[in-house]
Amino acid sequence: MKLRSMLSLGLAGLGTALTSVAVLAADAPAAPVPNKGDTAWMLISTVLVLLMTIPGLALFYGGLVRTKNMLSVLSQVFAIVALVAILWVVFGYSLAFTPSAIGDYVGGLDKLFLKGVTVDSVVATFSNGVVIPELVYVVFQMTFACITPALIVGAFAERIRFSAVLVFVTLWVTFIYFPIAHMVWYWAGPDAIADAAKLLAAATDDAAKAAAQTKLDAVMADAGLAFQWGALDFAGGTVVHINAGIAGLVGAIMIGKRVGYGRELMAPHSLTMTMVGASLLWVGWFGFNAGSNLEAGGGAVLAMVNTFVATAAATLSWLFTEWMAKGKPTLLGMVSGAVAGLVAVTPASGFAGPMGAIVLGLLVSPVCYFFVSTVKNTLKYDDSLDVFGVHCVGGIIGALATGILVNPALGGVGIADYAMKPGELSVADYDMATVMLAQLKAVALTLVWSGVGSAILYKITDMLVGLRVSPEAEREGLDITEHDERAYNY
Amino acid sequence: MKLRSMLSLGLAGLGTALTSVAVLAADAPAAPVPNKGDTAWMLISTVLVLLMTIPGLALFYGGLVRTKNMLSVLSQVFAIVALVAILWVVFGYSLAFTPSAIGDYVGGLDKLFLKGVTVDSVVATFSNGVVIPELVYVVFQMTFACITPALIVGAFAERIRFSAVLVFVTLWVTFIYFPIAHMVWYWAGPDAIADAAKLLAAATDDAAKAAAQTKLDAVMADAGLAFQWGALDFAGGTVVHINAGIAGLVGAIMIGKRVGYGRELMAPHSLTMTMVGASLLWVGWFGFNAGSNLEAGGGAVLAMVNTFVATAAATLSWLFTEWMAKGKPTLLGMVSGAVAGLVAVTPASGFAGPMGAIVLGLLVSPVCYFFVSTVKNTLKYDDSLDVFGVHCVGGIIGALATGILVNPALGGVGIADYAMKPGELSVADYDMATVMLAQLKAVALTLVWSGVGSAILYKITDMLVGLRVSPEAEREGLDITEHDERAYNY
Amino acid sequence: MKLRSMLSLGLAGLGTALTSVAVLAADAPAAPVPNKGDTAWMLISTVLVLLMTIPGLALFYGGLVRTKNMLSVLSQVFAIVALVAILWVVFGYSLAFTPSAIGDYVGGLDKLFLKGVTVDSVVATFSNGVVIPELVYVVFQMTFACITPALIVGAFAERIRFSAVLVFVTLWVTFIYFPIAHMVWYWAGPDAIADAAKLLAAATDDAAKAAAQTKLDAVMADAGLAFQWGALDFAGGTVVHINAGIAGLVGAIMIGKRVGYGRELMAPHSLTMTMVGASLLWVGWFGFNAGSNLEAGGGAVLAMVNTFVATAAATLSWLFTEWMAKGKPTLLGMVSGAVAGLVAVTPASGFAGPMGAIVLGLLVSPVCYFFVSTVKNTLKYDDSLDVFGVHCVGGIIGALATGILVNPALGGVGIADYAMKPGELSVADYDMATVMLAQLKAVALTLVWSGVGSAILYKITDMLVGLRVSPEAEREGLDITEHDERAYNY
Amino acid sequence: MKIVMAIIKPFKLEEVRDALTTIGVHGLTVTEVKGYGRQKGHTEIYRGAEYAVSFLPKLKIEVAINSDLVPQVIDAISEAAKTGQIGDGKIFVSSIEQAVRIRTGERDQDAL
Amino acid sequence: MKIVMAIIKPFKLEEVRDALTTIGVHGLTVTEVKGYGRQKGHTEIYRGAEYAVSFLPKLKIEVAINSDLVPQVIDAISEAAKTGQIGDGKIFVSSIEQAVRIRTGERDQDAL
Amino acid sequence: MKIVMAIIKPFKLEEVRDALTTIGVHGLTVTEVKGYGRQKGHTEIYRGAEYAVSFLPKLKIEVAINSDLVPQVIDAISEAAKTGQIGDGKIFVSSIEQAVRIRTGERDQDAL
Ligand SMILES: Nc1ncnc2c1ncn2[C@@H]1O[C@H](COP(=O)(O)OP(=O)(O)O)[C@@H](O)[C@H]1O
Ligand SMILES: Nc1ncnc2c1ncn2[C@@H]1O[C@H](COP(=O)(O)OP(=O)(O)O)[C@@H](O)[C@H]1O
Ligand SMILES: Nc1ncnc2c1ncn2[C@@H]1O[C@H](COP(=O)(O)OP(=O)(O)O)[C@@H](O)[C@H]1O
Repeated sequence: MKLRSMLSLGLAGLGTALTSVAVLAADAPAAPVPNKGDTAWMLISTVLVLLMTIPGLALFYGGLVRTKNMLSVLSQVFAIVALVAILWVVFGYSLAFTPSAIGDYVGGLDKLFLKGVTVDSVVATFSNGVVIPELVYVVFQMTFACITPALIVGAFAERIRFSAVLVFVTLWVTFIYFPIAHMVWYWAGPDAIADAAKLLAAATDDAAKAAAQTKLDAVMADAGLAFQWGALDFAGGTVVHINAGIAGLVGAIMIGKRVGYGRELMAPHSLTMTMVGASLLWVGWFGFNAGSNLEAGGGAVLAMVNTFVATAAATLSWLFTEWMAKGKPTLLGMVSGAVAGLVAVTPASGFAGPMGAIVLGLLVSPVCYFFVSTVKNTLKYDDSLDVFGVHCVGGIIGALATGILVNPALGGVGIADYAMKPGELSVADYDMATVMLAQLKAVALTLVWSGVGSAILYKITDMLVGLRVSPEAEREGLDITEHDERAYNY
Repeated sequence: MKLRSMLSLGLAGLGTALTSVAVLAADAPAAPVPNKGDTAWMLISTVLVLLMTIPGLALFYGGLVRTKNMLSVLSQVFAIVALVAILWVVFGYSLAFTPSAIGDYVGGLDKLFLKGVTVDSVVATFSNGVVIPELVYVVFQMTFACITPALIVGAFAERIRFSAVLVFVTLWVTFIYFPIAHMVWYWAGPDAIADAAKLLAAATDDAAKAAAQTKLDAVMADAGLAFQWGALDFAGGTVVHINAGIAGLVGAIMIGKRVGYGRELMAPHSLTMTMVGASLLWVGWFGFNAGSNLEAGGGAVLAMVNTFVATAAATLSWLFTEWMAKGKPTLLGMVSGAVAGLVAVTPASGFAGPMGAIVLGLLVSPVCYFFVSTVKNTLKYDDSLDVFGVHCVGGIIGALATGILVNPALGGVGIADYAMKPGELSVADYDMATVMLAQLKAVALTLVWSGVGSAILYKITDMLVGLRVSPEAEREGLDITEHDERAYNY
Repeated sequence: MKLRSMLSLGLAGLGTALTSVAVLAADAPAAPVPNKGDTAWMLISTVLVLLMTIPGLALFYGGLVRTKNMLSVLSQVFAIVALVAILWVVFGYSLAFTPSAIGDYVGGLDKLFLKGVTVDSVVATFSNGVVIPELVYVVFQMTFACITPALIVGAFAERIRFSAVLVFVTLWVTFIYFPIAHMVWYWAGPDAIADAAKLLAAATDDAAKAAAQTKLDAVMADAGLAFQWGALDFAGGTVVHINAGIAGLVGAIMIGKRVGYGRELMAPHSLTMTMVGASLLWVGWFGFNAGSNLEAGGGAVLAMVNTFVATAAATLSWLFTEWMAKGKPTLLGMVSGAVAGLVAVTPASGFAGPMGAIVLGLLVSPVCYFFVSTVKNTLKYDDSLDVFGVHCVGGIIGALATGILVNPALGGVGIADYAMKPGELSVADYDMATVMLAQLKAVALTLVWSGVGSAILYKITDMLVGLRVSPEAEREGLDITEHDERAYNY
Repeated sequence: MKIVMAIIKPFKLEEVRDALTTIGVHGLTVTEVKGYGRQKGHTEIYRGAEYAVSFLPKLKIEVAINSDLVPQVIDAISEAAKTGQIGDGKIFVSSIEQAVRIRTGERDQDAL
Repeated sequence: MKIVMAIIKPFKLEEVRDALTTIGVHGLTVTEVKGYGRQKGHTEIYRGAEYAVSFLPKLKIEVAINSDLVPQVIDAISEAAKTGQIGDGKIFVSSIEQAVRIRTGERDQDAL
Repeated sequence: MKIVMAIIKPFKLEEVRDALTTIGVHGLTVTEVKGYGRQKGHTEIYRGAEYAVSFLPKLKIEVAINSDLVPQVIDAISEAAKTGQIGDGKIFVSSIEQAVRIRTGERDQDAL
């Protein structure tokens, strides 16, 4: 159950507000059933996120490496999807989306092997009284778990062992991704809050009030750490992009530079494939962002519009930035800008208004451009495909901007408060300091958890199977040395 | 609000018809809310039209040029999508889909920057009482605005300056596309007509009748020029294909032939990419045509069936035409036929019956084949990728055939008359002469507006930034000279 | 109207069961209307199956052949889609989905040219009282008819005449595919059964009971042969994969080995394209499998989850099998495993539980691997792209496993019995022997009908136009000799 | 017998082939090569990083001929391949001692 | 020392390599080339426009050998590459004056 | 005049080019080739079938120079291209009799 979070603060004036609410708790209403339009939309959104990954991301990345490493990239992405899909249904979903078991850091083991998840189980959305089949939520979220580690491998492409990828990714999703997904996205859902809030409103004597308040507090606390902070992440700015981006940077540094880096021309072997991949990322990202609304309603539509225009704006702003800086408008620049825009709008897509999304898109590209062209060269790390410069930097910009653009005064939708008028969607007052603090804390949490955690996991992987291929293998190319195959035999 | 137009003529017998209608105007019914199945369908249709463009159209076109110009084509298409998306939300949507401001030629400025368009605003469909979120209509129509100018660039591929593309497209959508979309597709919607018609029916005395008639007339006149003529264009035969096709021809002629044209072998550098592009065009076109129904109902289904079979028929008829003419069945022939079929069925897709669509598909290919192989060579213009021969010619055939195939006697659905039985869908009597006249006028309008207008805009662009690269740059290829990149480094 | 079959056996205790059912037959309920969420889902599922075929399957196959035959493969797949689409609406749909006309083998000619199929006609789904527009069923099933013969051509790629493909496919869909689709998938639908069963329950005297029983028997018998046996095939294990796989094997043997087979390196010319194709197959297969549920409900979601995890499991198990056997993890191995998993889960996707699907995926790859690497080489037939080893073998494994995994004790959904409690979905008792016998009979039927039938049709095709190109043409490549085109001009 | 090897600009191939045909030379072999010389290469930019690419696409033509044809062949190629711009390419002539036509086993002059 | 250059049909490579190995020649270099000669090319059709393509894919094999091996090498290649059909290709023999093995610096005969 | 033909490992191109520039050689032509020699190839596996691929990617460099430069050029290439590992490649030197610069018609030494 993702976002449209409610700042815990929003609950302050609750006691008073609730007393005026009609008492409804007694007559248990019929359990909501999924709307087929919602189900259809979630099914297709799931398909779109898979499309983003294979072939989308695989081609985007693959086109950027040299011919001799093409298949290694395609193989890594494809294998990660398969591997994480299995891990997800075996224990990932349970760790991410059951009530917190260790602190507010990670869920429990109640749904190992999808235990208890049937064709009839449902989960909450962000609207009161609206549910979707739990299995569609499982499979939709599965695609997020699959693509996130696949993003990382771009940072150390052209030099990592295939076996190291499998080991690292298994560890990484277990110790980094599932917990962070839990911390940012797990909550009890709007109806649970509404029910508890109604009980409180209905409580007549002090004892009942205290009990009801305790109950409501418990429901509010049945959420991941960052969610309780009130951090907003509509579709994965922190969970997916900052998370993968920082893990990539750490990996690129620990594994070291490619042989010949900085001296040899390492031109993309097929910008055609990169453009196809970027286009499919754009296309599929609508499932990622608009699907994260969990319903085929106005919120999904808004997320789609925002995703479209932010991406368009970022495409143009990278284009013109590079045109001014280097004298030529490049296709790789445009598609890099598009991806930066997609990344930045991800956390904001359901919160901002279209004009806010455009501004966000215009801003993100020059910053990312500065990171991939100047910062990287200055600091001399070899982040092969700019996972840090685009995903982490873009994700941070997006996460912070979300805190600003959600402001209704700027065309945003505001922050939902599910307890104010239980059962109805109310918008809490916007307080910039509060929101931005929550955003900053969530960004910091992700950077630290994933940064430090990944470093440890790379070390373990290195000890287990070795992270890096030999220099000779790197010269010859990973396709032949790791896979005994070649991408092209023209 | 697109089509299922009503011929203004259809209103003739209205006065009488209405008197027998029950009076309902008094009790204002609850405002209709969007159905989630419709919203889901419009969201995914939007995604499909983007997929048509990037990577679909980009690959279809890119595969047909020489290696050295591959990236220039991909860049132009990608940049156009980004550019027009922004122009659309800034002023395009307002110019196209708000009430006419200048004659019946173009809308006004009320919705600049999407002013007043919220997550809750809705727009009409072609069914009474059925609405969809306005933002999904905005983004769906945005994809049409993005792909149309992208179609044009095929006509002068391999020799245009990148900056000229940006300038020309900005001018072209502003002065050609937005107005034509307004003229052909803007109307007040079925409920507005039904309400006015009901008022008229309810009017008891002559004064009230006259007032109500005036009101109804005003509602009927709240539409673009060609819409008022009764021209039928379900998904963009005139607005998209004839419009882009004629602009392409004018451009190809004004810019001149490619260096070496007619002497050197200019074989497609990758028919593989062209086939992928054509397939994605076919796949995505279902969003284009069936999405234009604006609802996930029988009309969308019919449009999908028609689109499928017309395309299949046109594929086969090009295949056999070329097989007979040249002795070999070619893949490029098949995919050209497929695109011709898609183009031709576009205006007809929601109006014809499946067998009519097959006949249309069978007919369009030989005509387009004749244009691209014989007419082009005879008249000696260099329309690099046959934008005129396929899109303009195919669009004209489709526009005219629509007027015939809509006839219920030929399996068509007939022309909706929303005023005859207000609130219910009635089919007006089919009168071929009337319909065909409207179709012819709309075709002529588009040819003249876009043909003349584009010529002026090319001229302006040439003065501003220059249309064409130098012959040396053309020899070396636009990828290196315009973008400093190469498509492939194998 | 596909599956969720009811074992004919399930009717045994019917007489008794029904007597306790409330009588409802008298008051005819309002005819059900399609839900827009279902319609949206079926529309998009149709689009996804087309995406699987073009460009999906075309690229998957095309990447595996040598450069000189790339276009021939693309052409064959593209032409088959176009050809079969037309045949389908002309007579295929009628032969497959109207009541049996010859034995229980094939339907009649009532719906030639889609006669009587309008925008308003509806067809049954697997749920009582749920219908979808008939035209969407027509077009959804059309895509199945298009992809199945396209699968076959992989078996004799690189040596077949293009004209032979057209002739053979026309014959094959007519005499093999349409009948088998009828035998496995045609039935009267749940409401017809419920109505008849209610009549029987309402019958008070013996005469009425006998008449009602006769009526019920007739409704139950209004189904294809294998359906009456109770064979389960959710999305086409027999109809599509075994059917195409055995036809491919017969073709590969009758046409003979490629020139140079076994001596020359026939390495895939572009594993990049093969990976893209495999990814699109995976993506599109969700339309194939989850779309086969005909509704956007829990069944579709389950089919999607199963399809995802079975494919993931099969990807990994092929990867590790080959890694152990040959020492290297290959991309071609992974994508082959993915396809094997997709094939195997096809008949089971709506019947098994997710863990059952994983087990199925883990098992299918090693068996298929054994077939494509050992059996093929031992028996020395040249099935160019392993249509038999992957599709037929994988399909058989899936068909048999379906009979086991449907067992609710193993997490399956059980076998629907629509007559037990008319109008409600009941699950029949699971009897393994009965189910497996039905599965075995259906597999055998398909192998024999398609195996023998295809042999005859190849012979006829050979007599009509010749199956195979000359050895010189084969050396030079089919692209030049059959199509006068080349895939790449870099 | 001599073998004449010419490095030319790619788009000049058809003209060179025609020129050779005109003087009766009906066989030649072409290879795609990359040339480095005085002609300036170009810059490529990938994500803000600029690379100077100094190797340019050229075609290498090899023609085996009778020794007496050498001047004519040189003239034919020179004229046809010339644009007057830097990077037009070079012609090198060397001896060959034997020639064989594989199909017939013909030798030397007959083999050309 | 001599260098033998042979233009052959692409699918004959393995046979030629085997034939050379049989007579003790264990090193060679292969280039993809396009050949123009008597062998008729093919037509390509793109959207109804026909192009005559006269250059055909061939392989060029270069083998540096001791002079005394020349006849054997010619025979080996000729036999292995022959189909008897037009376009089988040519063999040209020239002298080389020096040979060096880069890895060891060995010269001439030892370098081959 | 001589033409020096060197077969080298692909990733050594830049170093060889630099070495030649250092000794004043400013023109060369490069071809992508496949080499067969002592260096072991690799195996490729496609759907469980293993293929031994014995041809390895190499680059062929051709440099036309004045005869007196030969030793220097050989040394420059040898040093730059050497890794000491099997498969480093060969250098072959032959004579050329004439050279022409197409652009200017300059001959022989002036043409290089
Ligand atoms: N010394 C040389 N040896 C071999 N090839 C050379 C030599 N010098 C030049 N070339 C080839 O000739 C081409 C053209 O040479 P360049 O110096 O650029 O111009 P120009 O031919 O006008 O003097 C180069 O790209 C290269 O392929
Ligand atoms: N004079 C020549 N110089 C260089 N290469 C030649 C010459 N003549 C032919 N070739 C090469 O030999 C190939 C075969 O020649 P062709 O005349 O087609 O057939 P054949 O070898 O049977 O006489 C040509 O494709 C070309 O590559
Ligand atoms: N006799 C030969 N003729 C032509 N080229 C040769 C010959 N021997 C080797 N080569 C080329 O030199 C390359 C390197 O040779 P190889 O025997 O593998 O290693 P080394 O150069 O270390 O002896 C080969 O790949 C091939 O391209």
